[in-house]
Amino acid sequence: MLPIVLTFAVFGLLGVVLLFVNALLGPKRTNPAKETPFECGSPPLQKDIGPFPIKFSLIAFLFLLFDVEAAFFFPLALIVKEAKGPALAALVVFTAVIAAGFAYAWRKGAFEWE
Amino acid sequence: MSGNFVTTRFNAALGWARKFSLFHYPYVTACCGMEYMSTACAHFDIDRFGAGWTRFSPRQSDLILVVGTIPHKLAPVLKTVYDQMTEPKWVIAFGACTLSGGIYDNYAVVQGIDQIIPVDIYIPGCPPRPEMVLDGLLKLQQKIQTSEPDWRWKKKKS
Amino acid sequence: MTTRFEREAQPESLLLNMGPSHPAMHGTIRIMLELDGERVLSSEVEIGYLHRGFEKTCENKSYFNLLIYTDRLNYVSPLINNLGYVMAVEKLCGLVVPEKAQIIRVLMSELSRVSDHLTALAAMAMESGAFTVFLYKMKAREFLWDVIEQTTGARMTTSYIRIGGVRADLHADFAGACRRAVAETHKVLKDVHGLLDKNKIFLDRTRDIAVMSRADAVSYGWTGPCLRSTGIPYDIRKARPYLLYDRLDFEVPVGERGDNYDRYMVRMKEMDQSLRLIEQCVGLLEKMPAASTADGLAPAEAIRMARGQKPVRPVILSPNLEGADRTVQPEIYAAAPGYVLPPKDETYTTMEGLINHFGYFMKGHGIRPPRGEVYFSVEGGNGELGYYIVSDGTDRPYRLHLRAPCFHVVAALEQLIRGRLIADIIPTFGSMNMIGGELDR
Amino acid sequence: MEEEKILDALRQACPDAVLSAEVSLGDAVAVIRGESLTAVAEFLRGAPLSLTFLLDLTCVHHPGRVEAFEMVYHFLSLDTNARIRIKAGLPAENPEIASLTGMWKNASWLEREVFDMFGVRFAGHPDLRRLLLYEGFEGHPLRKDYPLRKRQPRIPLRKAETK
Repeated sequence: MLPIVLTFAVFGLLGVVLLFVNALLGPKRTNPAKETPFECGSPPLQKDIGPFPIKFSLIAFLFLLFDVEAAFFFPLALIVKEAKGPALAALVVFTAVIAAGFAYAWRKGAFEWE
Repeated sequence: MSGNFVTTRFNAALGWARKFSLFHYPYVTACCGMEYMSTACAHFDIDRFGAGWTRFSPRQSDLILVVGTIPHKLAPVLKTVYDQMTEPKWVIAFGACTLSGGIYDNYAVVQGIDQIIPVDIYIPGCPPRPEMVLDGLLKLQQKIQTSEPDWRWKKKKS
Repeated sequence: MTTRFEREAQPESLLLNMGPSHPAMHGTIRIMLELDGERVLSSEVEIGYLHRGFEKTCENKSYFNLLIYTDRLNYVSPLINNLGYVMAVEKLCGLVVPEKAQIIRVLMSELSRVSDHLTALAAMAMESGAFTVFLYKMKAREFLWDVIEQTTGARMTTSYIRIGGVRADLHADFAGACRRAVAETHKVLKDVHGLLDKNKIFLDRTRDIAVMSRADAVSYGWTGPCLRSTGIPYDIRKARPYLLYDRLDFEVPVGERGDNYDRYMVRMKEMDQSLRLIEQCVGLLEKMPAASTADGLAPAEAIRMARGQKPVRPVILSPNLEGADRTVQPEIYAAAPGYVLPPKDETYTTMEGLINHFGYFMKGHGIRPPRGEVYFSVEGGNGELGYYIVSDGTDRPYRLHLRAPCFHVVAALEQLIRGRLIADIIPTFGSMNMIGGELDR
Repeated sequence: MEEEKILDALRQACPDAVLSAEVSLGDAVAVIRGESLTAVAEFLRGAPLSLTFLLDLTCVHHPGRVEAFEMVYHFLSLDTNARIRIKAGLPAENPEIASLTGMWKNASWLEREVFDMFGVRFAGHPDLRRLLLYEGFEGHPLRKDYPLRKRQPRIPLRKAETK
């Protein structure tokens, strides 16, 4: 059990340290230009950016859903050959649910950009 | 006295870390850009010195490579991009036009970008050969290593 | 002063800058976009961010000195700019250049044209995501620049083609070096054809996007690869042949739909034609009798001998040196004392040579073409590169205007990107091969 | 030669507009009156000559002459490969000429550049503003009376101190 705890501790600590070492070491010098948004060096044309069209958030949700599930498929792919009985059932149900969601989204036209 | 030894070792380590992980912002405008392409590509490969990572946003770059002529119309843009860069930041003036306006001594061109932003390393040449550019980069790395790196905690102390 | 663009923008659309300092904008163009989500409703292109006062500076420089400014116009194919300017002045003065100098000029401008198209397509491919193509093409360009450097002394800003001829003779193994470079470039072109021609991503981003109709292309004054991509086979090297383009055989590749893909494909095919031209020129050069160097000691040998005793035979100058010696010079320079530097050994041994040499560079004396005006154009990397020179008899041009081909091509950008997505701006702008130095002069 | 034919056709078509027309160094050159530019351009674009390509448009400043600004137009025909240079003189004070943006699309930028560099106004141009220089710039640099090194910086320049 110890090696697992050790690795989690070391890498967890490393992650946190690396996150904050920049804030600790970097010299803090600001100026008015640094506060304005970066627009390729020219003065921003619009002070307040208005609301974004909804289709951007739709694409973000779809990506979030299907990308995370794709990540789950990798371990499943390893055991698909020797999966029998309940493992196979879980695998099939998992895939079916995702496929149903995907088909529904496709038919509703969520993937069309216009 | 031991405090002194710790800080010098720490400064050396900090300088070493900063000099070999330079993210550069290629502020390319004119003919030197062609020579910058040769320097950044496979033949002369700027990546061998740790500075190969090209970032096109001042928010993620520590070194701005001002490459090519800077006319007066472009001066405020260069000033804005320089101001928006994260600290600590360095500037390399690449090519004769950035040093002194080069062959364009007329109404349109800024006679040297040190009239706009403070410059660390000047690379002469019109355009400078890729080897000269790499030499300039080495000089900047040496400057980063030897100069006194300023970090926030130290300022509060002194 | 609010621009037309800001006045006409609807309130609810997003205004965004694709500003001068942007990786795909080659650093010198600002596009103010009016967006509805990703779609571009209207835009305004603002240029002039690399205006370096070329035309005003040329009015204060002598004909000889302003050659260096012509290198830095279209800095991707500098030798073609030299050629355009020099031939305009020669047309004004009525100079005729010897045969060998003409061959070298065609050879050098074709090498420069291939490196122009290589850089243009490398930038276009990298900006649409194909970074490997960028590295391959930059490797190919290094081979070509090696050949150019061995001959002219500089990789890019060469000022090699002078008024009346060429600066230096070719070195001994030029043919071999040229053939090796051409072979390497052919290999890289084959790789890039394989990478991009049928690449689904590249096709989706460039096929039928930013289509330019022939009528619009003519109305915008498009010339060069962009005009030929719409199907009009207009090429100055065929329409008004100069140098020996009428004697060399090459085709003019033509696209059919005038979209980004055709602009890419026309430039790729044009590179093959230019490489063919280079091989023909190298063949012509080999048939010419070798440069008859006078018998004498080579410079290095003379120095070694000089340590021992006085040099016994005259020392010959290495052909690459300024002006070359009396025997090689007539092949690469026209015999026009007023307009051409005297050969080096004449300058150091005879009084007239010294006076000629001195007068050539003195303020107010140098090259003084007759009063009058001339317009001469060559086929540059982006199209018709024309020089309009008004001379008032002094040694400085009264007015020098450059007809910049990519000025007219970029003028159509606003129309091409209206109604398209933001991502389409990048390949469209890349396929135009906008060069800041030539656009803003 | 064919340059002669083009010039003769032009002389017949608009006799009062053409002041002089001759072949210089192999190029057909015609000097016309500033007011009749649109008519001449219409004729050149028309059927017989079909010079449908506006190759270039620029201006030359002769401070000494009565007609201080001389506009220079180059036209090209893609099918007959013929070229012609049209020159039109303009007075020194507020030079003004008809704009060709109605007939050619690239005239818009070309004319904006000539306005920027010389101060020649173009009647009928939809959006006549500076093209290459910036708003705060006073004067027109390509005029002969504008000094070469008179710079007008857009932001205050700092004293360059060695860092």
